[in-house]
Amino acid sequence: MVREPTTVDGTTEGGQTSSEAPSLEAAARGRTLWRRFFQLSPIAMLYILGLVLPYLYLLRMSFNKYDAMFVFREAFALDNYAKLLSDTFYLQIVGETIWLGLAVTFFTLIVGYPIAWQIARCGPRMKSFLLAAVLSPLLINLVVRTYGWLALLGDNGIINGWLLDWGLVGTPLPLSNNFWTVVVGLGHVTLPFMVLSLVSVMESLSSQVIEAAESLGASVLRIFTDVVWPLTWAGVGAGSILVFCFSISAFVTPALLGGGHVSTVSTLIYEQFTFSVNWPLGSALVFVLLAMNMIVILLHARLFRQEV
Amino acid sequence: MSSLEINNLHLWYGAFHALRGVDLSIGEGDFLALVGPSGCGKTSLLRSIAGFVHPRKGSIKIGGQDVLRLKPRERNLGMVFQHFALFPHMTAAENVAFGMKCRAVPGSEINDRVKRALDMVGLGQFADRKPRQLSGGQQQRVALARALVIEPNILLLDEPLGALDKKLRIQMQTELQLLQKRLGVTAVFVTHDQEEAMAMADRIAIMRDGELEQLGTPKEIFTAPRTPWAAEFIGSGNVLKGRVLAGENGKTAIDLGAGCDFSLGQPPGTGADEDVTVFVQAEDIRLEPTAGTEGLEVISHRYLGLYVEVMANYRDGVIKALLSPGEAEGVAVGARVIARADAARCKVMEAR
Amino acid sequence: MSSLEINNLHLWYGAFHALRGVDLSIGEGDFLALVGPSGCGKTSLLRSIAGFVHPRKGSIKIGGQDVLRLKPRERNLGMVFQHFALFPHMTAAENVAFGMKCRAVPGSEINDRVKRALDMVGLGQFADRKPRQLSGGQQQRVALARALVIEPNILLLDEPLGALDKKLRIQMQTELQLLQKRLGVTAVFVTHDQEEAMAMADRIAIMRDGELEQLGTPKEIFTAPRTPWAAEFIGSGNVLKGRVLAGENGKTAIDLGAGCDFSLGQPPGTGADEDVTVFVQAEDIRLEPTAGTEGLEVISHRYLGLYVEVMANYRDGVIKALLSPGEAEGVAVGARVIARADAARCKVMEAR
Amino acid sequence: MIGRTALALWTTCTLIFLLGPLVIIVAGSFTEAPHITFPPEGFTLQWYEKLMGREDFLRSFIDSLVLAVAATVAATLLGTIAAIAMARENFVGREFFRAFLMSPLILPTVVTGVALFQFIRLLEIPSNMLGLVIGHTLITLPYVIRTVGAAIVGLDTSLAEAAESLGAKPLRVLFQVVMPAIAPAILVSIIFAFIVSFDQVTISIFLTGPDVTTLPIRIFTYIEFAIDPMIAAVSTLLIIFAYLLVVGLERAFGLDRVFGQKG
Amino acid sequence: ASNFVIGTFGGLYSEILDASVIPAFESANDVTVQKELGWGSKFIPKIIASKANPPFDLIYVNEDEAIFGETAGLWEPMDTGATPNIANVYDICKPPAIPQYTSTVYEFTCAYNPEKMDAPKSWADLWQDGITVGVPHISSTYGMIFLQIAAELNGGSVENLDPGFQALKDLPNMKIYKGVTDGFGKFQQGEMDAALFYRHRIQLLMDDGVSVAFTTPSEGTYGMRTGVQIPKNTSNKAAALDWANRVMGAEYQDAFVSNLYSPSNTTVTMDADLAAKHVYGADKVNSLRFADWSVLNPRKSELLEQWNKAFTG
Ligand SMILES: Nc1ncnc2c1ncn2[C@@H]1O[C@H](COP(=O)(O)OP(=O)(O)OP(=O)(O)O)[C@@H](O)[C@H]1O
Ligand SMILES: Nc1ncnc2c1ncn2[C@@H]1O[C@H](COP(=O)(O)OP(=O)(O)OP(=O)(O)O)[C@@H](O)[C@H]1O
Ligand SMILES: NCCCCNCCCN
Ligand SMILES: [Mg+2]
Ligand SMILES: [Mg+2]
Repeated sequence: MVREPTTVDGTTEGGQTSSEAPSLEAAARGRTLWRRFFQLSPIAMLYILGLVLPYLYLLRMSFNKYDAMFVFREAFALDNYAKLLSDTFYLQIVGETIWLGLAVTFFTLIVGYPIAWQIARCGPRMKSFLLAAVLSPLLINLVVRTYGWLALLGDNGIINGWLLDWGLVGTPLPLSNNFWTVVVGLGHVTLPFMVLSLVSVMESLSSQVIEAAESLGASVLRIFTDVVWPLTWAGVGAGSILVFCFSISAFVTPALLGGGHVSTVSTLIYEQFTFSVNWPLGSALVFVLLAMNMIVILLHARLFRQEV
Repeated sequence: MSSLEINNLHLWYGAFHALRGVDLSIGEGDFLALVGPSGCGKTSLLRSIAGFVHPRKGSIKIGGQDVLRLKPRERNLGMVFQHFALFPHMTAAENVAFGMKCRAVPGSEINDRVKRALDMVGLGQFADRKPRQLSGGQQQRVALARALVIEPNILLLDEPLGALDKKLRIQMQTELQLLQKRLGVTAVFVTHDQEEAMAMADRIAIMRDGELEQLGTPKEIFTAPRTPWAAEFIGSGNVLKGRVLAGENGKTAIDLGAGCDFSLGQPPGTGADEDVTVFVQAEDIRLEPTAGTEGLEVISHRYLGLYVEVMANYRDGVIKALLSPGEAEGVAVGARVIARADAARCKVMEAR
Repeated sequence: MSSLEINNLHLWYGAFHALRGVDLSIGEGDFLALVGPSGCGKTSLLRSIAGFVHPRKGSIKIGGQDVLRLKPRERNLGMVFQHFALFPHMTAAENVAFGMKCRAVPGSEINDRVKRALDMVGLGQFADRKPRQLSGGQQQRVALARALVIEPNILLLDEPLGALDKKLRIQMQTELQLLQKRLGVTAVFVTHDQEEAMAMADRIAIMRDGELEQLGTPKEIFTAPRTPWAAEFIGSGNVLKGRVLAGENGKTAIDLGAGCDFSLGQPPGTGADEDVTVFVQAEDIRLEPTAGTEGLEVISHRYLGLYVEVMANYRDGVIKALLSPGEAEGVAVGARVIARADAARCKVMEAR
Repeated sequence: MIGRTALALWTTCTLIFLLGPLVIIVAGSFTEAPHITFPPEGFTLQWYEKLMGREDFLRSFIDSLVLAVAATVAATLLGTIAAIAMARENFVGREFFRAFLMSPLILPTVVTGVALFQFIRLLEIPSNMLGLVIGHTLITLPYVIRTVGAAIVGLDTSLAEAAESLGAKPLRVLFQVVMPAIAPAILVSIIFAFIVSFDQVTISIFLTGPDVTTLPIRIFTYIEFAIDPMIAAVSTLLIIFAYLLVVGLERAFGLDRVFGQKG
Repeated sequence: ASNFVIGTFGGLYSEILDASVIPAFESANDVTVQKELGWGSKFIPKIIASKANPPFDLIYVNEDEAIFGETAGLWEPMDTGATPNIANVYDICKPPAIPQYTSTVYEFTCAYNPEKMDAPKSWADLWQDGITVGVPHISSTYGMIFLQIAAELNGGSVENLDPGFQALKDLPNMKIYKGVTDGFGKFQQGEMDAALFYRHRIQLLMDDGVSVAFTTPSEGTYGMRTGVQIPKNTSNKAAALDWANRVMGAEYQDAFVSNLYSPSNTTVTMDADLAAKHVYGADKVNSLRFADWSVLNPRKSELLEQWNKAFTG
């Protein structure tokens, strides 16, 4: 029924007048590209002005040398990069930062997916309530929010208080000041990003497709694994990149909830810029972070390639 | 494999009363065609049976068991959706395989059955295409294969062949019938193609405005529409308004107006001056040329392949006859004709 | 209002060659029906004309102007999509109004025209419904109204009436024709309903595997298929393989095998022992009962309303005849028959 | 049935998790003690009264509101257009460009703030507000691009085609067909952009100036050594604000209409 | 009236400025004061980023920042002639001891929970089992100071802080606190039993009835001075000097006394009750030790790295 195409690119087929020589299809593609170019130019402009040029200045800074006297000395040295790349400590922090980002991402995904589903499927009143509840952590100043966590999770905090009162534990559990406290604290603020990304995709999931699966005898679990999950994959992708990026660039929450034991590349950068005022090293760290994140984002793009 | 019994089914969409007391029963292994005008509730009925919408009143029994409380997946039915509802992220083969995976059919058997099902609908070489890479008709065939391959007890088919050309359609009809016979599955299918309904169905149900208008064998439906509306809907027939007259010699007849002479006697149970409706199929009408001006004027010829459909002005509407090309030549557009029909082929019904 | 000329159009989807050099030309105000098997490229052709896909080669001219470089909206055409593509967030009325808003038609006129268009498709009272609250056929009618109301130069209709019941369909056909006549719009429409194609089209184009198989008036297409394939696709006809024989008395004839006697003389341009294909429509075949066992065996009856379709075993396939119910009674299933046809009604073509 | 119950249970647990830390703050806003402690001591509205007298907090609230609205409008428009432009064609370097557009999210916002501040000084732009709007637009854009981008993947392309065939120009297609069809995602991205901007501390640290102090910066600099109950009161009001925002959106656009139109 | 932009602390500090300082200043100098709220760690990067055209006419700084700015050349040369109030300021609060116009003196005291332990006689007493010691994060003046104390206890010095790192690691139970708010909360909630902390904040906790007290260990305590500096190239130098002068004046410092900001001006008086809560009087002030920021400042980057390697990961 289907014949093999005589030629795939079509241009080598004989008998065509030369006026049609540049393939129409290619021309159409070219026009589209121009259109895309124009659509993307305002945003590109903003990025160039607001991000690229300022960061180029920082890039230049990252080749300067630190000088306690004058903040930095103009130079063109790779010292800062050499230091960062040769010292396993920094690589270890990079690794830990990524691990933190991943942990928070999985946390929000697991906690957030069911509630997103609930939001997508419930009535308008419940929807408003749940959305507001999900959003509310974001509206509280982060220092205040962190205080709330410490009050809950501290050695003498509310939860340990209950546990001790009920005799469930003899000594307070070390709920605060560790990596997992940071994960929970960051998960708390980033949950809205995951949930709402998922909701926005779930909302446009056609219920017919789910009906089709039901009619074919699919269990709830299978509808989830084989239909809903793959069709909300784009939402998982959007949510996870937002959560991941938010987590690895947060520095107040890790600093406070980590009890000083959790460092991320961002906390290092912040301290280098404001406390030790070592801008060359701080700038180099920025670009290490950038490189690392670009890799993560490109991997992410590969994992969540946009096709249905 | 199961009978289907529907009693006094009422469905509302918000304030809209979509099914208004549907009663329907289909025997085990029966093939029921559901026909009716657009928006009459066919899809709604199918979706009620499948369990996707929740009727407010009435009952649905499958194999004697009330299923209204069962989830769709517990009803063991296969459905072809009007808009296909293919899984967009799965290939054609994966779509077809899905239902078997749900039933934990072993992998090798799944592959076999998928291949056979896709071959059956002529899509063997499209197994790896995603739905959006398929044409409309190809998508519909994937939907059909997907519903059939699980060999359900009940098949609900919402215009399953609507996007197919005639040749393929007939091929698919044959396949469907073979399968249905082999499995003894009970099937309800919606179609707008009367030939299809006639050819495939054991029984035909005509729906109208959320109610069942008539249920019968194809022959019954075609030759003995129960109401003028059914007559009008199904046939390419003419539904004419007449009045019972006390004629000469004490005989009564039905007056159908000028130009229309069917020589109909008084139907039982009617009195003089009563309004009646006369149903006569277009192919049972003959148009005889007449010299005078009292006849009906022929206003159009429509070439339909086998036949010519000839319309003549009649009252404030038209009368329609299907003539052979030869006959049609005798009554060119503009000609004056008298319409005649055998009384035996006419059906007199109470007026609406 | 514009002619449409397509030359050597080639379209690829990735590595898949969907249109393989389509040539087609339609005069101003013509109504062209596009038919062909599922997946042959009808939608692809329409989408090329509309400008949604980009052919790699060839040209499309509307009113003499090459439009391949124009954007869809610059081509001033109306389209009904196979899957409707209604705007889900707009009501039926808003969907219909959309095109006029794009053309800056004044508000009051828009309201009028929307109302008229919706009334025309019988959806006056559904103006405020969202698409998902409409039945399949209702959605299709909204799509139709939306395309028609802007009174475009070219109308591209991809199975625009496929989801409608026969009655409504004929009504819509009439509306479409009236409108088309009034506006003089050039229309291309895809249909799987041959009657519809016959009834509405000035010309019919048959597509096959991305190519144009035949273009002609309905009558030409129906009575004189150019190729065996077209014959098989269009007709309810029989396509039989024969061989030219040197018969008795120096006369030649065509041998169609046992049980089939059409008394065909040697067609011009063929020699003895050459293979030919004979096309004969099912309604032109008569089945005569025969006593012996050398005839064909009747294997099925299919009641089609007007006719009975009778099939008889023939070689490794079947031969199909459309008989009147009376004739059909004479050849019950299991009976032996000889198939006959008037030589004049047969078309002899070169074998494939 | 089990699924439904489990889902409800999970939702409840998640709500407790979400609201737990907030309960402490809200409760703390009613305490009579000068610092918040849990459980609160006594009950008083004095901190709300005190807050009502704080003109600077009100001004900062308005500054933040103006800023958030401006950034949200800019980011939603630019981001939606960009997301749509990148959705279909596979142009060279698309993945790279996509990653580039995400970069404000992965760059430390403090540094972006410093860098942008430098640049703005260089251009001698006198208004800190402008710098803030640019900065906030930049950091909220990735949220818009990702959420809208995710929704576009699932969008039926034939809708835009239908609109084009009816003669719609690109802007009309965008505003009247594509955007409404992906309205849930756009609404979500508006919420994201607004809240990310409204709650933004780090980029604002360097971009705020004497003429504009956003609410988060006001709160941040107000806290000297302990979270005082007035800050708890501000936080409580902001939670109420979140709720009103969502309910307001619901009233204005009908979440139910915006969401779930494809049922 | 032209604008006069100051970078100042927020919260109560800024409220007091509004109430007691700005109106008089504005009318005396014919300027409109605009405040940008924050800390030296925010103002200084902004000044570095726009050296030629600084965004402030004057900023509030801590002593380490003042010294940093001095070496980095961020300040206008100090003009003691234009700021007569400097005469009444403790010597330790003015050049050459410190390159800033000082307003306030803080003390980092040894705070402890009397229910959990006896008053430490020496800083070394913090190294004992059964208590949790709060260690200030190094990214603060007092974090560096505590590190130095730990080093000195173990044979180190400002030049050799390694023993300090080791000592901090050797603490049986420790919790790092980051910032005053964090530390305050941790004391309040009983999360730490002893720590180096701002004396006046401990005073507040005591007033609130929290079980906490403070003491001066035998090695003594460190102090910290806060004041203002004038960025180079300011266009409002005269007004800036007037502000600097006021900052050192008794009138200004009086306004802050009730909130426990201890005066640098020797002429400020207060009653005995209040004085007991303050770093007050020449004896007290002169007993304070001060960190040598000219040594510590250049090592911040390196110390930060060493800290992170020691305590995180
Ligand atoms: N996006 C695509 N990618 C690859 N192949 C495609 C794509 N779209 C269509 N095709 C293939 O191109 C061929 C022509 O498709 P088209 O939709 O034009 O068929 P059609 O004639 O409209 O069929 P139908 O009557 O079933 O709608 C089909 O074989 C189809 O599988
Ligand atoms: N979700 C809904 N909300 C409101 N009304 C609806 C909804 N779905 C369908 N309807 C209405 O219910 C009636 C029956 O719809 P249904 O889809 O069952 O018709 P149908 O017989 O399948 O028609 P078609 O042949 O056109 O597909 C129609 O008038 C339709 O407008
Ligand atoms: N995160 C709150 C920081 C508070 C800083 N206060 C510094 C006080 C110096 N006197
Ligand atoms: Mg339907
Ligand atoms: Mg098609």
